[in-house]
Amino acid sequence: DSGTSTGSDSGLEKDTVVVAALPLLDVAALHIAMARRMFQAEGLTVKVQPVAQSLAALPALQNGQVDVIAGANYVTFLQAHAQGTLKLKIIADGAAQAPRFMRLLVAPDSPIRTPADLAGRTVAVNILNNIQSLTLNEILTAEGVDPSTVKYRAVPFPLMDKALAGGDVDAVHTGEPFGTVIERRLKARMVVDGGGPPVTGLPVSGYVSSAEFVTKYPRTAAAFQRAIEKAQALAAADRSAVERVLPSYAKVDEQTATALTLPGYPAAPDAARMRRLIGLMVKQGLLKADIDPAGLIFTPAAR
Amino acid sequence: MLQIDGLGHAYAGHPVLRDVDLTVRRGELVSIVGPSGCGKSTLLRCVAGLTAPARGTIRIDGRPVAGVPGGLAVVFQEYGRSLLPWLTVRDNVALPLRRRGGTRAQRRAAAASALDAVGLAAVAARRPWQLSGGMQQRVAIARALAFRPSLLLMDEPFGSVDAQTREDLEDLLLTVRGPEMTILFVTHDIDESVYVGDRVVVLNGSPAGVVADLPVTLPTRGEQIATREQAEFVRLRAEVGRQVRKA
Amino acid sequence: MLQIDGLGHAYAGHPVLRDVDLTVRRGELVSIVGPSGCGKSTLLRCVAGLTAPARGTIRIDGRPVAGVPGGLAVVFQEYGRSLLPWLTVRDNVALPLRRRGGTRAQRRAAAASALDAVGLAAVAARRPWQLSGGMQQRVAIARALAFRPSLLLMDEPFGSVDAQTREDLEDLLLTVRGPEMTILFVTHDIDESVYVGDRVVVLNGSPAGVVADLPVTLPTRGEQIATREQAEFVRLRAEVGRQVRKA
Amino acid sequence: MTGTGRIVRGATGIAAVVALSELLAVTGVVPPGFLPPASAVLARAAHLVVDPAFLAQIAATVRAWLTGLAVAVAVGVPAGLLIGGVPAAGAAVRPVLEFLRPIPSVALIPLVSLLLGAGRTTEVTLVAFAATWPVLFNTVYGVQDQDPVPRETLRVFGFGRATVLWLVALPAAAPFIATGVRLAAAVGLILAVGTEILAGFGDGLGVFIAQAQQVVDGTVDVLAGTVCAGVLGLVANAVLAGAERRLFHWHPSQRPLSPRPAAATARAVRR
Amino acid sequence: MSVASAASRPALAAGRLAAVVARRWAVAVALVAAWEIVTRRRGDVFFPPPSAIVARMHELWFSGPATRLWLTPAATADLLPSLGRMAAGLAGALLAGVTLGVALGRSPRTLAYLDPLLQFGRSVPPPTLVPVFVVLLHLGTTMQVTSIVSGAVWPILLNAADGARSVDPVQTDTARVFGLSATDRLRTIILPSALPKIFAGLRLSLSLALILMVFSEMLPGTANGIGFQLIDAQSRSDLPTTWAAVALLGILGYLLNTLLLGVERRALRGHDATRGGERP
Ligand SMILES: Nc1ncnc2c1ncn2[C@@H]1O[C@H](COP(=O)(O)OP(=O)(O)OP(=O)(O)O)[C@@H](O)[C@H]1O
Ligand SMILES: Nc1ncnc2c1ncn2[C@@H]1O[C@H](COP(=O)(O)OP(=O)(O)OP(=O)(O)O)[C@@H](O)[C@H]1O
Ligand SMILES: [Mg+2]
Ligand SMILES: [Mg+2]
Repeated sequence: DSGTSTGSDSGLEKDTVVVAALPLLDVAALHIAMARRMFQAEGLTVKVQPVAQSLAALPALQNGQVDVIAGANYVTFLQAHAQGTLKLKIIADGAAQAPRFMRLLVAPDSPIRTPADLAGRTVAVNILNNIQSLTLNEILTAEGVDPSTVKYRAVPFPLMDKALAGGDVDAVHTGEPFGTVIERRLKARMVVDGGGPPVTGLPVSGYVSSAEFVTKYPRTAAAFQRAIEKAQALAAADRSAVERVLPSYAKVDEQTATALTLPGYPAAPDAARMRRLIGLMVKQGLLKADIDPAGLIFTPAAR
Repeated sequence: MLQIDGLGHAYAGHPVLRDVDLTVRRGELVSIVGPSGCGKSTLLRCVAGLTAPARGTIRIDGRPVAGVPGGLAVVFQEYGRSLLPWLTVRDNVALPLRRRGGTRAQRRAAAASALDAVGLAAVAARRPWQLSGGMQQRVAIARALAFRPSLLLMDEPFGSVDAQTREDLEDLLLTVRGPEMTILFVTHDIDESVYVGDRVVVLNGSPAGVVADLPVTLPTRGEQIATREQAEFVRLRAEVGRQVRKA
Repeated sequence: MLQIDGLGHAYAGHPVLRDVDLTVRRGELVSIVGPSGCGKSTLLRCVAGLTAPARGTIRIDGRPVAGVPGGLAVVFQEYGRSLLPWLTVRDNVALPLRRRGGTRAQRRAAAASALDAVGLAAVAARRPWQLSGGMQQRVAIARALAFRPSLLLMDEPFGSVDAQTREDLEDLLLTVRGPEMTILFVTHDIDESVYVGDRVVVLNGSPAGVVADLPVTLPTRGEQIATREQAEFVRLRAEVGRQVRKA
Repeated sequence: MTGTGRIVRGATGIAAVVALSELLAVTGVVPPGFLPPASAVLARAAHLVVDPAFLAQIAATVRAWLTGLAVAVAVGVPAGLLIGGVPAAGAAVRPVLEFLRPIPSVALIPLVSLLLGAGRTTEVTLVAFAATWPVLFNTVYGVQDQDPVPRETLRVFGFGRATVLWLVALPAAAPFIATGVRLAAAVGLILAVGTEILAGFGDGLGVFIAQAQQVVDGTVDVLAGTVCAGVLGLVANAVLAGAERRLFHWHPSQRPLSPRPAAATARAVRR
Repeated sequence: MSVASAASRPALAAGRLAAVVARRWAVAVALVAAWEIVTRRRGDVFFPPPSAIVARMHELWFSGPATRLWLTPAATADLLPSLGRMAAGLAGALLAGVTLGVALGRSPRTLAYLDPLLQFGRSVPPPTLVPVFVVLLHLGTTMQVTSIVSGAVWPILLNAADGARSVDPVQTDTARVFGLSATDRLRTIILPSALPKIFAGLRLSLSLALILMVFSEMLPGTANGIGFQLIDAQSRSDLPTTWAAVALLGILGYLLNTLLLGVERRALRGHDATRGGERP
């Protein structure tokens, strides 16, 4: 039950928002906003439901068991939108690619030294045909390497160190905090900066909901958006704010928290950057047709 | 009461019974003898409605048998397997009585008295597999008798008990039978067939048919030694023996 | 050859056998009779090493029995269940012969001749469950005989066969026995116990013990009618009967 | 074998395996740092089971599991009796069942959650779906592979098909059905935890594991959770096996393999 | 046994066949029809009508050239590896399950030592073992087959143990009396009498193996197979493909099961024919 008590005093349709959240760096803003009572300031109570994969929360979103998915992977959710399984509304941006946020690592004694050496090699990515291969393909193309010569294998982030050390894959394409941990533990070497140009700034994940929700509860959605955007700004500006919340929800120890590379925390969803992502997806066959991002981004009616 | 006409049966092409005709009046006790494997059990299975005969008809009280007729009890040759191992001896005997209605207590009382009649009152609370072969067989007999069937089929029911008990059971059978209970009694013991039967029917041949149907007319009945000493008894058993033996 | 001393057994607290003493010489055929449920099968199970007796010792050729002795064959009272339904009759008979070595062909030949001896040559290729009760029992007998055991235990082996076949099998047993085959023969038929046995041992009482051990000394042997007419035979069977009956 | 003897032997077996895995870690057969040693996992599990928050997760899983199992038995046994005992019914529903059965519950998770919502109902449904098959099929086989003589005996006494099914076929098949229930219990637990892991939503042991799977060095928690799942299965099996021993003491499988006289019987004879 | 005249026999046989087919499939056909109607009415993207699923299956896997049995390259690239893994896993489960099961069924002592471990093992959800697999085994076929075996072995093992334990005591006594060797005892008594139960277990394991095949294709390092297709389609929200894969798994399961039933009927031919359902 997602709390339908009406918040008449604050002018909200309802004052409780249930958020399905992943234990990722991407959702630091959610936890900052909670820690700093930013939702309360908007008259909102936020309940967090932990979830392990963003797509797993989709049925719950559809059934009204949750209102917002925090850390929703854009590639996945754009595909769901294109297939008609969800009328996607992006309430706020979560994480964007930043240099070294993702990186391709190899064992210290690996013969792979340059992107060109990746031809014919197996590379582990978290999920196949998703943001990681999308961005890495783009980078390789820019480097003049044919991405179709790379063999991708799905290995969940936390298992990548084992797969790399066991020699089951030649390289792992990691995200944070796993990249930092693997570099430290295996003395792994970075070959490609997965967040470098030309994909820097590309949106990765966000706070999404459904068209039904924002139509039914526009003011609640707007209040939520305001709080997250404030927290996003804080996260982008003050690294320590992020470091403080990480240990509590992402099980990252403080030492790692200070060492790892943070993603970009864009202040608000941006149609232009979104259009670039959609363009890449269409180019690499992850989407059949173009989508106009403008309609996806939730913009509250002026008060 | 029971009328069998032109009964024939075969298992997977092997003919077993051919043209069996037999009429049994209500309350009659008919002994059936014949060499091992000639088809006696098959005949009983057909009458019990467990095996559909390949040809011929069986009528009970004028109605053709289709399925198991009512008021029937059978003592199987595989007596041991016909008892339910998860029930006590008493409950095994009481089980069919559910069909007769009555309270649980009444059923148990009836079971107890039937077990008493076959000399097994002491083991009523045990399980069938804790009994000796002969005791199991007597449990199966007690179950059939407690049911007070109108048609009772017994397939070699006294095969596993000692001579003394066997005589006691033979006499018990003669006591419990009444004008309402018709009995087909398959046995290998020729003396026994004459001793208990009103008629002795001999099956023989391959496929088997009725080769003799001998009425038993003994002046005295029900006293073992005296009965078996009668001239008529000796004549009959010799005649039955001859019929069974002729190939 | 077989020496039983002070044997006693109980099932879960119910005493069955007490102080059974019995000595059997090599090549002897000892009939064992007694009322139903007195413990005959239990005695055989102990000798076969299938049940460890609660007390007393069993020696075969001087060695105490621990486990199943070699060269043993048993015809179980539950003959039907002792046959393997997934093997043909012939294979059932041939099964124990593997222990005897020999080629497959030799084993089959031995099985075939044993089946012939019990009159079942025609059904060698069928499965046990396609046979009548009496036929199954004869298969079990054929299996034991084909094995040529040095110790043969038979538990009511002729209980399910007709009179003629029974006499044939009794005579078969007398033919195949030899100076090397010791036989314990449990039966309910007092005539039979005297007819086939060199001695008749009567078990009785509760718990049961040996109440009589009667040597059979018949001038003629092996011809059914003549044998049974001898005065000695008549005397013996009366004596055995008395011993079985006394409570 | 006495109950204590069984427990001692079982404990010996477990101890041997724990010692072996510890040895693997110490001798470096398994590269250190990648797999936590058994001692660390057990210590973590011991720590977790006294944590009320974790116990609440376990309780949530157990509730869903037992409910699903109950549904499976309630559906599987009667359906199995019908299919095994009434050939016509069996022939009619077999194709549908045979088609449904191999459909992986894994694939059904998103679809069922769409219909029933992500949470308990979905979990219970999937547990019931997976757990029904072992119960159903063992019932069918149990009914079909039994001695016909007892059934014929009751038919002869004039009992109808349904009564015979109830009075003979069911008890005779019961030991085998019980094996089906034991299989179903394990499958059901796997499905309960597995659904939670894959749906990764709400609460329960599986959600705990799924969360741990997402983070750095979560393996200790994953394996500690796994140990808890295994112990749950162990307990369930012990309970079911104990019930079987009490209920089916008449069955050959529950009688001792080679009857040996108990001390008590020997004493009785002496008296 | 009814006696039909020679002339009417073929007609009779055809009629009977039709009746059998009708009886067998009536329920199934009715259900599919109902499904089609309901899904067409509702028009829900999550629940495409069966006709759409069939069309998708055809397009994905069965629209290839006749020379390749109408299989598309995608079908051979996904179906064959999947089936291979499953067959290997099932064979391993059968071997391990029967061996261990019979041993445990006949030896209460071994059972006492191993029982808790086995009960523990079979309650462990396979997804939680992935980290262990990744460390101990190599990504790919080894890991996949191991995971199938470790999940599918239990029904066979438990049922084999059960079957081996409930051999008729008179039969075991017979074997002991005639001094049958351990192998003979196993071959002629224990295995045959446990066989019906082993088959019951095998049929459960078969469908488990199919499920585990899907699971094994979610393991790290996979890049082909029906399960992989399914998971990939799910992550792309490609519902027609998801459903097509589910249906294909159902059909595969049905075919494999029919095959197994045939084997079973042959294997149990010698068993007491009076068993197996009611007699006429
Ligand atoms: N497995 C068992 N558990 C408990 N009691 C048993 C068991 N087997 C036999 N008994 C009991 O032991 C006694 C002797 O049985 P046994 O089978 O030896 O008798 P028997 O002399 O062979 O009888 P019969 O001639 O009827 O076969 C019987 O009272 C029986 O109830
Ligand atoms: N299920 C079966 N399948 C095939 N043949 C069978 C089957 N049951 C019995 N037969 C055969 O039918 C014949 C008659 O069997 P039946 O059991 O009626 O004999 P019976 O007269 O009762 O013999 P017995 O006195 O030995 O019990 C036998 O030759 C037997 O082999
Ligand atoms: Mg018969
Ligand atoms: Mg006996």
